[in-house]
Amino acid sequence: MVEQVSPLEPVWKPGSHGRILGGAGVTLTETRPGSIVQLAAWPGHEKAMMEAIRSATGLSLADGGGAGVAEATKAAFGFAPGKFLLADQAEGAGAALAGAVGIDIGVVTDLSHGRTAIRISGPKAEWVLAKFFAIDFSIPAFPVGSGLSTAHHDVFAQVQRTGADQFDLYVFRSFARSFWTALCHASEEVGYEVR
Amino acid sequence: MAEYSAFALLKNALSGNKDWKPAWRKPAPKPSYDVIIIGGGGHGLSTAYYLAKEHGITNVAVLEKGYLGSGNVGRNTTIVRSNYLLPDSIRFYEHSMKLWENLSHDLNYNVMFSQRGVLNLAHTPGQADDYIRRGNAMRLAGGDAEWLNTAEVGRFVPGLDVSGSARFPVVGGLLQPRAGTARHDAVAWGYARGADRRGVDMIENCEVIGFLREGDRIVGVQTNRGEIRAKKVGVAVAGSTGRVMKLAGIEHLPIESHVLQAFVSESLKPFVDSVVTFGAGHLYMSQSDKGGLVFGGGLDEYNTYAQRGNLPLVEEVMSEICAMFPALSRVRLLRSWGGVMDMSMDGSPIITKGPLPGMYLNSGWCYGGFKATPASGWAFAWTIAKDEPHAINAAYTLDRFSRGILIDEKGQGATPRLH
Amino acid sequence: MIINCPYCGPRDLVEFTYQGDGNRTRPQPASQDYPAWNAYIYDRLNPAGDHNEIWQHSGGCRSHLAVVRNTLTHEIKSVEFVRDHGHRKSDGHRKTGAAS
Amino acid sequence: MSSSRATAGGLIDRSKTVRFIFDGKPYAGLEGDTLASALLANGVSLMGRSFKYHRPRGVVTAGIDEPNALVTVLKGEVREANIPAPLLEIYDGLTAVSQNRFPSLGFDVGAVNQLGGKVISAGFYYKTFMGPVVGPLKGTRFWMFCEKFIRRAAGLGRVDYAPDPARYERMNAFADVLIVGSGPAGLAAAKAAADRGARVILADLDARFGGTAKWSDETIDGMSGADWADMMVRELSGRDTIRLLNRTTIWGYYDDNTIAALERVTDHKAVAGKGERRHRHWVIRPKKVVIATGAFERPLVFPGNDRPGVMLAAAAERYANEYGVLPGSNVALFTNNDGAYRSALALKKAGAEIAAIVDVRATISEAARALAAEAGGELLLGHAVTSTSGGKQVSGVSVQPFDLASRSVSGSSRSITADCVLMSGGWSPAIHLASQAGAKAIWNDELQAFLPPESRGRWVGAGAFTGTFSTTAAIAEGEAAGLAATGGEDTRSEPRLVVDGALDPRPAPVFEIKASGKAFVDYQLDVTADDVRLAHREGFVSVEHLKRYTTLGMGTDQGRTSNVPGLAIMAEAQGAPIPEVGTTRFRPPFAPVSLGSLAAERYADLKPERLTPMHDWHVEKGAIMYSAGLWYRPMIYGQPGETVEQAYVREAKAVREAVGMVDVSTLGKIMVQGPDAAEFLDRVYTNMFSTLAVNKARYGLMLRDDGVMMDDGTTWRLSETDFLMTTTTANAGKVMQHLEYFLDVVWPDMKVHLTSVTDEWAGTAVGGPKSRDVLAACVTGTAVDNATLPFMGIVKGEIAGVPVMICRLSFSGELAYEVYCGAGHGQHVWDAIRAAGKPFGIVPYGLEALGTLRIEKGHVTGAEIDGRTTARDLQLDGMLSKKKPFIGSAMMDREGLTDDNRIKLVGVISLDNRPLNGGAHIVEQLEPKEPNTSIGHITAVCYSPALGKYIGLALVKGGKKRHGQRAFTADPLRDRFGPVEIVSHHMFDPEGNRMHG
Repeated sequence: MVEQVSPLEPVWKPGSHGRILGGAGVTLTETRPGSIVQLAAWPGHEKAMMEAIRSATGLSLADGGGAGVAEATKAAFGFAPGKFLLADQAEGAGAALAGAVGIDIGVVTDLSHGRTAIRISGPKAEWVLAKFFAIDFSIPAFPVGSGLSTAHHDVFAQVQRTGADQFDLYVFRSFARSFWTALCHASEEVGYEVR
Repeated sequence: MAEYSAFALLKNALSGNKDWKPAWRKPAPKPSYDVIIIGGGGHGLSTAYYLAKEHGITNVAVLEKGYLGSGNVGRNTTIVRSNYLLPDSIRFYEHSMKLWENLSHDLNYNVMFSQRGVLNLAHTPGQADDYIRRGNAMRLAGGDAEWLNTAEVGRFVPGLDVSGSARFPVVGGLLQPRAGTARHDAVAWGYARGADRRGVDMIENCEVIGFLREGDRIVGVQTNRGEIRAKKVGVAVAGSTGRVMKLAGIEHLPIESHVLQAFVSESLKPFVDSVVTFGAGHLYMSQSDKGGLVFGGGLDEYNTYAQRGNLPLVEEVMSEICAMFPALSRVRLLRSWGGVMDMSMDGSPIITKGPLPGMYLNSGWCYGGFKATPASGWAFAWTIAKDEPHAINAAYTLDRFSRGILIDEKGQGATPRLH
Repeated sequence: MIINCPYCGPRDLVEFTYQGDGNRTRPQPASQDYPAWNAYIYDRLNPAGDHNEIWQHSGGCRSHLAVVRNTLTHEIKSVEFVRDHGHRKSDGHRKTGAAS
Repeated sequence: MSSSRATAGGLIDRSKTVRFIFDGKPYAGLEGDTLASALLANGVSLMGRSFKYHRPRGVVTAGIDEPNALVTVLKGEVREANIPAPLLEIYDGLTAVSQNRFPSLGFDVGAVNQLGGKVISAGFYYKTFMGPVVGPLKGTRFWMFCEKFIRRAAGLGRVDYAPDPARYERMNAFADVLIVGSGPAGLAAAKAAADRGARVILADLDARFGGTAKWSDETIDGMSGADWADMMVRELSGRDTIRLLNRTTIWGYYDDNTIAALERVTDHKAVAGKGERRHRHWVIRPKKVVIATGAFERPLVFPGNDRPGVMLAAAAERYANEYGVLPGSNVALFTNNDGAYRSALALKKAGAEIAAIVDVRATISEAARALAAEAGGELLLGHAVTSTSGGKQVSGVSVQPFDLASRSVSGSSRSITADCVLMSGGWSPAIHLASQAGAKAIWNDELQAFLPPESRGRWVGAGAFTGTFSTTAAIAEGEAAGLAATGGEDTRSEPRLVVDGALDPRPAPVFEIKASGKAFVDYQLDVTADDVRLAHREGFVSVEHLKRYTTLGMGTDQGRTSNVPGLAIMAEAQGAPIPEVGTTRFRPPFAPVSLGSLAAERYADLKPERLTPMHDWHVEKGAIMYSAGLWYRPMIYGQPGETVEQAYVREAKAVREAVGMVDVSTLGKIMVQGPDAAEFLDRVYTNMFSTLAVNKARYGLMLRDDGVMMDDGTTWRLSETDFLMTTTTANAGKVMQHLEYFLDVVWPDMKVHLTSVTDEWAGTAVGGPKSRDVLAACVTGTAVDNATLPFMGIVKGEIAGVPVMICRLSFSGELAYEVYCGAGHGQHVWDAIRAAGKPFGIVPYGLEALGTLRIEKGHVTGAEIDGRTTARDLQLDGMLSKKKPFIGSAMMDREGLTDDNRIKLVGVISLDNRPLNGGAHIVEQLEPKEPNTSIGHITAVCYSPALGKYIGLALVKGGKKRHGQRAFTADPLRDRFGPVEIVSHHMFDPEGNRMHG
């Protein structure tokens, strides 16, 4: 399969940048999942959708808004009523899910090309994200695994906490380069490493 | 009352300024008048002034809930222009512009109308064509408008980012040279003094709490200072139209009330001479004679009667002003305030007889109200005096919506927050 | 201003889009009741006080919310999903409906 | 000079010298100094000139309430104006200049204005400058002539046009409690809240926490106030639930406890750290706010009260105790309250002589008397200062017996020598934030001050802010507030008034001493007591009229020192109590805030850029990029020496004659999925979609509910339940919200989901007679012949190993296809199509050529769909289904929307072979050129290679009825006038044979 070209390529500068004082405050990476899939259940069929996700991917989602689960190579979370986002390093998850989700439960939309996945991690990850989003990123308010939809001005973003100090951001591909650049600027004062 | 002049200033200075008289009387309300105007803002006061001056109707009371000019006439960004696209708008605002040009003399009160020009920046060729279409419409209707290319814009407004590297490069600007700014409070005070000198009663701290009716007909008002009867009652309370009309039993109107914030920076030595508007967002800015930059942007975009704005809009406006003038980032915001706007369904005003017999309605100014002050009062006075609209406000009816004869300058349809 | 989205929790004003007066009733699509259409599109209640309005959480879950908010104090009394709110109005035009 | 550095004391670091420049002269200060304290230490008392009369002014305060000592800081090219010297921390190399003077601070020609004093009294502008009614200066001309000079004279600091190299940022924060102010009350509140495990943010606008504790003589728990504050801060700073923000001004209290704050991150540094932003704009959303903002001391209004060397008593105390600076060596105090006696003693202790203490009260508390005795100097009770002497530096005062009852002076006057005069007119609590939060301040007669309104439960007050002036009580109140804020309930209802056992916080109700000479109320804007009385005389009596007429309180100090005295003088003139004159409602910001901080990360980068997958290729190929909303699109791919017109004509020709390709990735794309998708589309489009077969596309029209055109585009049926809708680039977001609204609000029972997939697909349109050959050469897995891929048909296949979806549709009027693939493969497929197209002479084309092709065909876009036009106006009547209702169908027939005389779509052809202009109007006769009646306007123009003419689309009254008629284009703004022929908008291949071929 022909590999996807990243929208970040020209601005992708691996290495350390900004004010590094004994280690980078954050690390920025593009996780480039093979599959990014949106699932939308009809009202009343949310449970069935979660079951379908489990059967197709093995990821079992807890109930409740924003509930999610993150594993090494795949993750999923709810981001709107009856709607879920699934990311898998492997390609083809969309097809698998399309098989598992009947039209009576809901619909599957493949966004593997349409969203760019950016990971920010490190001791200052919360601090840097707080510059962009009016979201309380503290662990009690936003536990590991959970996800949400928010926006930084014109850039719509879905965010999942995939670790105590690690967040995966999904932004529209066309905005990814601008957003990445802004993320780098915001990280300068704490020092950042691009990997 | 004494004429104002340089001589009067000198004479009074010699007597230690002890002999100045009040700019307007503070009479108690009479039991009845020929005409009552509800609302002692710019439009209400100018209506009273022109009723007296143009139609000889002087047995008039202006009822103001608070102090004169406490509404939007004292809460705007003082811009006066007539750079409109649609024929109905051009006709009306051009008439207003002509009144502005002689207003200080007419009122014997310096309203400091300064024709320093209003420049609308365009940032794409498509937007340029749009603006030029508007400018051409103005010229063909006898108004004034010029097109400045990028270089000319740069010379006309130093400090403006006219570089090609700007996020939204300036491709040109539509200039209305006769447009400019005026001292907003002075407009209210000048009209009040002018009306007072012609015998009109300006009654402050007089809140209308109900309407007097005979059957359908409005025959006066109930106020916190008692009943006042009148042959005709004009309502000019933009910002509170919904509240006042409710007292007359009218619940629904093609109007939403929204708050518009305005801002002033600390006082600076002259930085910008004309009014400049940013086309890649929503921002207009000028500099007052006291040196403060006066500017504003869009609405907060939700219904409100509270004169308080919210933070996101403040941030939006400051982002745009810094994009337009990068040198202003170190200038500081000194004051902000909010005014409540009558946002109509097509972005244009309503000046009409009715909707009830004996009643006349002047409303829906969105944020075009200040520059309209003279013509609004002039046309409303005409409509009240003659019981029919003048040509300049004939289109500003209430039924134009149901008839689909819309005056939609922005092409946004029935979404008031976007006008 | 902060709106407590039933799905996302409390979020800043900046994430929401005002969608106007929630008191209006859209006539059935096939309706020829002109005044009703006119009222739906152009008439506003615009109260000074509690107001039923519709907001979209456009910068979040994109749900439409039925909000009761005071237009004098901006105090928000209640927030719920429009679709749970019975905001369906009198529009009987369902997929089974014969209106079309 | 009289002021100097005390031999000991202060929180400055006497071992660290800091060198700075003021008005070109080098000075040395100490670390911890502000510009004001350092200048005073150097014997400099003249720091500014007033706004109107250009009077010499010295520093009056030691903080944010400073009206006089405003300076401009120079950083290379960049100037920052109007900074209060008492807030400006000095650093090595700081360069500051004074303002509003010419040629120099010492000698300012603007001072002639003082001569005109009485003529340029309040409101004089309104009474003159109207000029002649007739003649060359009639209308507004005379005023505008005078105004030029007025504008030059007005204004404080100067800013230049040099862009600011600094950057700014925004920060969001959440907390259980935000504590505003770190004085004794604030620190106590923070400690109490923190001890309960709450998430706490403590903010103070000063560099150092502690508020009054830093400089008052009081000891707390047996230690100096400063030590106590440091101890409290140490205890707090350990914990990760606590955030301490110094140099941070809380300036905005917005709805639902949305709090705005400005942190000055690097202003005090000679060199900023890498990546450090100059200012940080905090948006804090605490559950509760503890307001402990203290109070501002008020000046007394008396003749000569603005002479350099006259300052507030507490300010002098602060200079002495916090900065180890003596504002004078021989000090006179003028007060109406006990508190100031402590200030006198502080100066005495610091080494100054107290010449006299002048008190308007005949009797004072024992505690005050004791302080006076300790301070030494003559105690003149029942006396008032009636004037000051000296030039640019006070040298003495005249005093006269004062009668409190009649508030008048009488008897013999005597003079007292002093090089520094302290004044105290009582205290005004800093209630600004509480007022912003939304309620009316409450006048308190005992304290002669406005106290905060009752809290609606969102905030709790503590300390001097509530009128509690005793430190002991303030600390107790702070603890209570900290508990209340974390406990959830507000323990206090009434603002508590603690009368200190020792000193009496109640001032005598005296604000002004009436005697001859200018007595200033508002120092910065030169508003005198007489101006206030003049306003009263002319009927400007309400507080708002007073402010607007005299400009009282409109300065950068926002009237902190002048508000209450001004009200008091107006109240006396009216013979009414102060609250009846009115109370000012405070609005954001509490203190001036930099525009850059509010632009934050958007400064220098207003909006993000939206880029298609092929963006870099376009740029690399030298395309002129055109910003369309947030997108960038190629306008032309110019070749060396080509004009724009030559370029697009070449590109358009290539499409008509061979084949061209264009990036259409920016088109809005929305997946419409679900069992009810087809019917949903029937409702939102004016035409039918339920009848559309799978793997077929159809052009659709969308109206707004009011019957006006909204958008158009093609929608592709990919399966029974999946549709891919395309919208115009400009309207993508609007259409999405429109559809979501109807699904969520109007038809919630419909089973349809919408997803924006604009970014999922890269789109390449391939058009021209050779387009089929090009696809045949690169598409695998499907045929593309007419049978397999008929007009409006859709096939799936591969190009260069990448899955693609191809729809045969045409915007250009040629045989054409749109090839969609995953965005990440966009460039790959684009390259493959180009390679396959080479033998056929494929040419990439931009928006200009795209426009040309569509204009020739009469297709409409944004320029015609302008939010006012109807489908009928655009000659699309045929698209309006009569079989079903759709959004807009009910309202589109209103008389105003169906009037024959509306402007309708036509084509126009230039008859003088000169280019037409978009935005030009159409008129029936050319003479007179203007004014003239417009019958419409031109929306889009091009040179048509196919027709060999300059053509355009236009909206003209009557539309079709004018086909074949001659008219004129009128473009006064670009001076382009000329004959045109009005024709059908279908100017090229009206039968559409080419695209069906």
